[in-house]
Amino acid sequence: MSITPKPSITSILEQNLIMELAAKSRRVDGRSLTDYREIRIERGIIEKANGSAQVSIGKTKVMAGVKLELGEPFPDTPDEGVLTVNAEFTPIASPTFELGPPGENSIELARIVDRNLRESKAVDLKKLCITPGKKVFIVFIDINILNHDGNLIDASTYAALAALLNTKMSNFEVNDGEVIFKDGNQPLPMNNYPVPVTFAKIGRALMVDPQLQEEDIMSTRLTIGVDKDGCICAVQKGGMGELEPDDIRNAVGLAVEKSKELRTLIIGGS
Amino acid sequence: MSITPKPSITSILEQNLIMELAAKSRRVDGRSLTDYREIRIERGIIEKANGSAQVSIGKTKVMAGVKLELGEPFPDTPDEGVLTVNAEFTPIASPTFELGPPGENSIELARIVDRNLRESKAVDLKKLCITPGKKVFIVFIDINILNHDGNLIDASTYAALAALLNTKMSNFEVNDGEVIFKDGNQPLPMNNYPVPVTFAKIGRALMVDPQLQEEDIMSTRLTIGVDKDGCICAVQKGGMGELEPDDIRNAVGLAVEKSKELRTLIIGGS
Amino acid sequence: MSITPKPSITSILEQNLIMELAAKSRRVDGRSLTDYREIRIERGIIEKANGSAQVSIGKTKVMAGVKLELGEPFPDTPDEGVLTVNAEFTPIASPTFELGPPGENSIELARIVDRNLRESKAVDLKKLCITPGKKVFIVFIDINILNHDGNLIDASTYAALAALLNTKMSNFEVNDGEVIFKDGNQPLPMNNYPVPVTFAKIGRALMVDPQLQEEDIMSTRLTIGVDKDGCICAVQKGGMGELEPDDIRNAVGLAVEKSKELRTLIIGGS
Amino acid sequence: MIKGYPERLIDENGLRLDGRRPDELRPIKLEIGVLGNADGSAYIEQGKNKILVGVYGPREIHPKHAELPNRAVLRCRYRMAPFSTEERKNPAPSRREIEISKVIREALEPAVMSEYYPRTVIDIFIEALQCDGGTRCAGIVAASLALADAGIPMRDLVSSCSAGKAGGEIILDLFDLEDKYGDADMPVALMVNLNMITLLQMDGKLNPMEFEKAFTMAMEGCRKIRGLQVEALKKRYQGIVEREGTSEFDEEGT
Amino acid sequence: MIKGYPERLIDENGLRLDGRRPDELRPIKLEIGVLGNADGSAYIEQGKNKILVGVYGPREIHPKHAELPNRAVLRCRYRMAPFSTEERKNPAPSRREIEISKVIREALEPAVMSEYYPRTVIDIFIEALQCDGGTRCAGIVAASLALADAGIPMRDLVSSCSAGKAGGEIILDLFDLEDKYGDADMPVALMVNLNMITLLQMDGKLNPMEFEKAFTMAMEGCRKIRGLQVEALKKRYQGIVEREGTSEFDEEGT
Amino acid sequence: MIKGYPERLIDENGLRLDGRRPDELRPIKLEIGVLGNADGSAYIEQGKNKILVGVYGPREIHPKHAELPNRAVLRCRYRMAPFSTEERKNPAPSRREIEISKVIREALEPAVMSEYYPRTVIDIFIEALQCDGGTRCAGIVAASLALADAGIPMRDLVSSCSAGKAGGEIILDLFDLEDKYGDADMPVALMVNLNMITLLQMDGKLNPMEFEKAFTMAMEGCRKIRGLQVEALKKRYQGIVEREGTSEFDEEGT
Repeated sequence: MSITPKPSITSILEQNLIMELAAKSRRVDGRSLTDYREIRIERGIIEKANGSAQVSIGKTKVMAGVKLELGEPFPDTPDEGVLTVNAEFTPIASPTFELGPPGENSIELARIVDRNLRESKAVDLKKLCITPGKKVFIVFIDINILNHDGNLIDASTYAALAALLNTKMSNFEVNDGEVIFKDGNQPLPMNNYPVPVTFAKIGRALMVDPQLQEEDIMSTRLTIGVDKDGCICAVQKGGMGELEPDDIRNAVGLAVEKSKELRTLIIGGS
Repeated sequence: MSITPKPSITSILEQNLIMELAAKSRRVDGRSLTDYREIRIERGIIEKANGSAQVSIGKTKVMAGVKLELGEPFPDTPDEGVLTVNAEFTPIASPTFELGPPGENSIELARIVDRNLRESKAVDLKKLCITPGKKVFIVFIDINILNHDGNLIDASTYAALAALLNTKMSNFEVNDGEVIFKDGNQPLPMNNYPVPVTFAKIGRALMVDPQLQEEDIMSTRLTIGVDKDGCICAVQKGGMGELEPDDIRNAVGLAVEKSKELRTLIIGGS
Repeated sequence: MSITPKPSITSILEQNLIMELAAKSRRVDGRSLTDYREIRIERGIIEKANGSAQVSIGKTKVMAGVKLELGEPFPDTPDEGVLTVNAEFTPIASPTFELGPPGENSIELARIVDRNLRESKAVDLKKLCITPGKKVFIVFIDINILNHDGNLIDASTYAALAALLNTKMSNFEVNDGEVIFKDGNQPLPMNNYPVPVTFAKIGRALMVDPQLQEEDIMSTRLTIGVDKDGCICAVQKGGMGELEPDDIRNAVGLAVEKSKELRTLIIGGS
Repeated sequence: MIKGYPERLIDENGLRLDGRRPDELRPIKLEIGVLGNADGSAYIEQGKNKILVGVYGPREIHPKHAELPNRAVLRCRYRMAPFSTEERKNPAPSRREIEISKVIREALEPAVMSEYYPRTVIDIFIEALQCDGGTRCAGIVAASLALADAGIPMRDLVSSCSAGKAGGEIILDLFDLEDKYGDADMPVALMVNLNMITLLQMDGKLNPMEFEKAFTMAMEGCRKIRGLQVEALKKRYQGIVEREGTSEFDEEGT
Repeated sequence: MIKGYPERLIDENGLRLDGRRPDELRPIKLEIGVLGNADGSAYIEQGKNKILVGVYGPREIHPKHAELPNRAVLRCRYRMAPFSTEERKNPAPSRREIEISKVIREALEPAVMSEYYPRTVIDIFIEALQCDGGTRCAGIVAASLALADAGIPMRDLVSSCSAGKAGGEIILDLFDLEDKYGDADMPVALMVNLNMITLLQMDGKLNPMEFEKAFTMAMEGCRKIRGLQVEALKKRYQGIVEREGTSEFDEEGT
Repeated sequence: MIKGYPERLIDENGLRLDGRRPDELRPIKLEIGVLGNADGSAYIEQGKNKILVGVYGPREIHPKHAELPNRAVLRCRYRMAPFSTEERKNPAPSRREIEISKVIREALEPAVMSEYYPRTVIDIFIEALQCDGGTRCAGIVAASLALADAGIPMRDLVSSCSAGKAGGEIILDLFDLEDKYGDADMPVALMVNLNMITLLQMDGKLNPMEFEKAFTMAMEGCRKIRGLQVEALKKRYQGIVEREGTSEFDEEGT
């Protein structure tokens, strides 16, 4: 059951300010419409995970951890490992987050991250098969939102991608269907590096990387995921508003460009 | 936790009218006490199901779908297939249906349908065993209430029975415990055709096939399930009222008669 | 999510009385600070369980049942049976108990009982292993609170221990990994008999076995579990108050003494 | 640990596995006022069935919007203890328990004079500690007594018993094996003085003549059980009178 | 019982597995006012998709604190029947269903003039009885009609269709196998008269040129479907007028 | 991927697996004010433990009926991230997490001056990002700082540390392997200035003399940790003063 959310808690004064600035292609924190806030990435901070990364975009802070376990493949892809993404809006991250089982926002978030990774074939799942139909590696990606100041989709996907790039799996042999772990590690086999770029529409302006105040009053959100070949791999419109067809065309063009520098940053120190 | 339900939303005027008519053995829609509303059955409407049927009784509309899957038998019947009935009161069917996990009414409904089928041994479950104790066919019967205008028990059981009669299972061979599906279909092995007849008690009158307004003011509901041999296979009293012993005797006698014509109708076009 | 509970329903007059008495080391029912209420134990009352016991401490009444089933061991203890404790605050036991899944109080209770049994190695779990890593006995201990008049922790642990001592398991042979049950019974292999002693702090007094009125106004609860060797095996402080370090030292000393006579009583008629 | 299928349910002398005649009840023990906190309580043993019932109320209802303006709401929970059955029962409520809670509530509704207590709730909690067939009937019998013990006015006691068919015979008060391996089971609840049925269920296979015979036998069983219920109430009432008689001073007589 | 992987999705004549040309819609059947109780309802068949939509409201909202002071709340549930898919779907709501419920609600929000009905709720229930690809689009198409049937004012109809890529071709209105084994799927919803997009999702792999082509094709599909929607409304409206014309007496004209 | 059982927990030099002496704490790092949105926050690293605490409140409580007329309600959730442990932790709350949430709340209750804020709630959220033994103690230490950071008045800081027994020795501040393979673990929380215990748990096996030794050692650990807490607060306070000192104009001084 999806329900119309309660309206923004941003004050009317602030709302007007943001709207007026947007009409002049300007933003409250002085950024241009196509600027991201400062992005910082810390890798490998959780030693007990196979891989981990913490991504900050401005004051938004997201942690992703990767755990590998042995399990069964899906019946329709018996020769592939399994990728599973889970996101939790931890209540420390925002006064509006509520406890309880994942709501539609965290489910949507997890599924967008999942689609970016899955559709771009980021992880080489074929290489994670041990015994077709019986035993494969399961890649658990768990995303914890630690502080919410807008643009969770980009921050979460970057954190997930950085955590995958940081992931080490034990060397192993397969002996008669049993996995025997050996000394040493290898990186997770990766094929692609999808990078989403998220836009907010405020008034008639389309701006990247909305911060929380901007999200609170945007009419529409649009995320364009771009893979390493400059192809679109995942798109999601969100919010209760509408977009002109040309908004989408503009966003696609900009995302293809913007994703290049972002990808360098994310792969960067890996 | 079972709780006294909120009272009827039928207006007092209507209630009085129905009561007065009942005292004269008459009904609001002109039917006699022993008349069903028009019954229509459509079969095989869901191609992706192994079997399906939609049953209308007046404005009440119920869909049942049958899916077959392989699974494990119950420990106490290792050589029998498994029959499982699930009913959902979809919220489109009535302004009073609520979302969420099945409540006591839909659980009671599913269990009455289940008992009618199970106790009359309608499906020949022995023939659905592949490897005793290990592998059998599971027959999932899912019932969706699409519009609620009274007498869901009869409509649901008729839909379930019609869907079972409509069910096709792939031909198969068993080779070393593995099921190998082959070309062609066969019908589900059936032994019996249970048909429930549901009564409402209003004032001192006992009437079959109550419509919603009648259910809203009936004191008691009584369902008598009759199998193909004219034996009683399932009975359920519902509602917050009481019955005289002779009400039950009369209902049994009438149900045995009435079920014959209903059975012909349900098996009819199969 | 743990939340500050609603305050006591004990009347102010009664509260004052209990406080005043406590200041003089006295109690409402005339007991001394170190006296338990009358304890009664009935054993073997549930024939369908492998073991059972009902323990009354004053008006507090608790039933524990033990069921044995075959299942899989935990991965980190492949050669041991599994012990699992579940407690339900049945709503008949108190006007304040609510329906629904176990809350934090029943979970805490179950975990304290569990720790007393587990940490003292009460059940010889090694002897419950059939095939290491594959098949072991699972010991289910289910605790039903039937009437709540205070000190559920002690009553529940005594009931669980008495039920374990009452437990009979079928004789069996292991043949090629399969368990074959044979005539006759044997007792459950037991190593230890942990006995908790629970204290309430009211004012500056520390008293054993608080009844409900006393629990309602105690600032703090302290449970000291003592094993057959006079060693401490489990401790739990509860409640919203605090304790002086010497309260704890005094409680430990007293519990070591007190547990001896209680142990004799619980093992007693077994 | 599953017990084998019994060879036959009725022996050559017409006796049942537990030695009873076809129309014989299991031994029944009834106790009233067995719990300290509940407003009313009762305990029943019927064969191996052991069932405890507690009643709270009439009391305030939460959430408030569940109240009814012209009567008390009845809430009923039937629950099987995890150790009550041959195989351990998962503690989560099963579909079976949910349905039984409903039919028990509906069996008691016609008897309780709920119109005396508008905007309140009467809670009936039935804990099946050991189950051996016919627990919904035994639960109704004990719940009826617990309601009386709580001082809640009723139009009549509700008495309850099942009949059915096993080994070709119509029999009274089926126990677990007869229920599981027999041909039919029919739980009935009757307000004996009013001669009104408040519970009726059946599953199995009975031709109309067998149905009539079993139905009549079940009602006869209800009448016998009512006798035991009245006796238990008398005993309880006497007990209270005697105890009150011994109190030194009781001006208001409450 | 899993069907095999298709050898190729587009044949040598440029036709698809079900014989359609790349830019061809599946056969669509629309019916309005198909349910007795709902305030508005509609049914769509699109290929093998069979979807029923019921709308209730504007009506009072429970719990009360969920209301909004200046508009109606929209609630939307998309749900797949357990028998609607190749493998039986577990009745518990899946993450997929929860996400689709959200994007459908968001696709309808811009069209519904919810400001007319403050402090109420409009419930949109979408029951997918058989699923064969593109059910969220089909659900939006039918929901739009059900809202109209319920008399709820809208700024424009919402029309919806997917486009994508399979066998190297950009194609319209993917069915299940094309969705599963194809290269990309892009569901779009368009308010045609306003030329405003209210739903856009995509997964797969499209270069920017392919993206543009698919996006344009999807919008074209929406326009065709809008034609069918209008036709269905006319038919329904006519039907009502005719039926009302035949009523013997209708003073107030409601 | 399970690590093997360690051969011995104390080596011939009396040192522990991680090189510590029996009464030595792990390295501890404390940071205050690390989150943007929370009213107060703190972060602790203690060995490999990494725990983040956020405090919201005093604020309005929903549902309203949960409020208390004479004090603030405390709500506390302790939660382990799925990637925080050797084996992935299922995201659903475990019984362990529910119990720890309770004992942490009860350890903080005596310190918080909740009577200043009737009819409100103070929420304490503890996110264990990496767990290596003693997380409930570390969580209490950080929660205490986060409460201070939120400006909530306290009677005393709550300091917390565990002691226990492993390899025959009484040791301080057990890490995971010592907890798992050792003989006893005893988490303690102490309000040092008031000399009052607010948390005490123990499991394992200790004779009364060992118990006394471990208990005393744990309290000593609490005192050391209190020193670190005060230092962290000073650093934070200084930081704030300095930053405020540089602001150009701050008339109201808030």
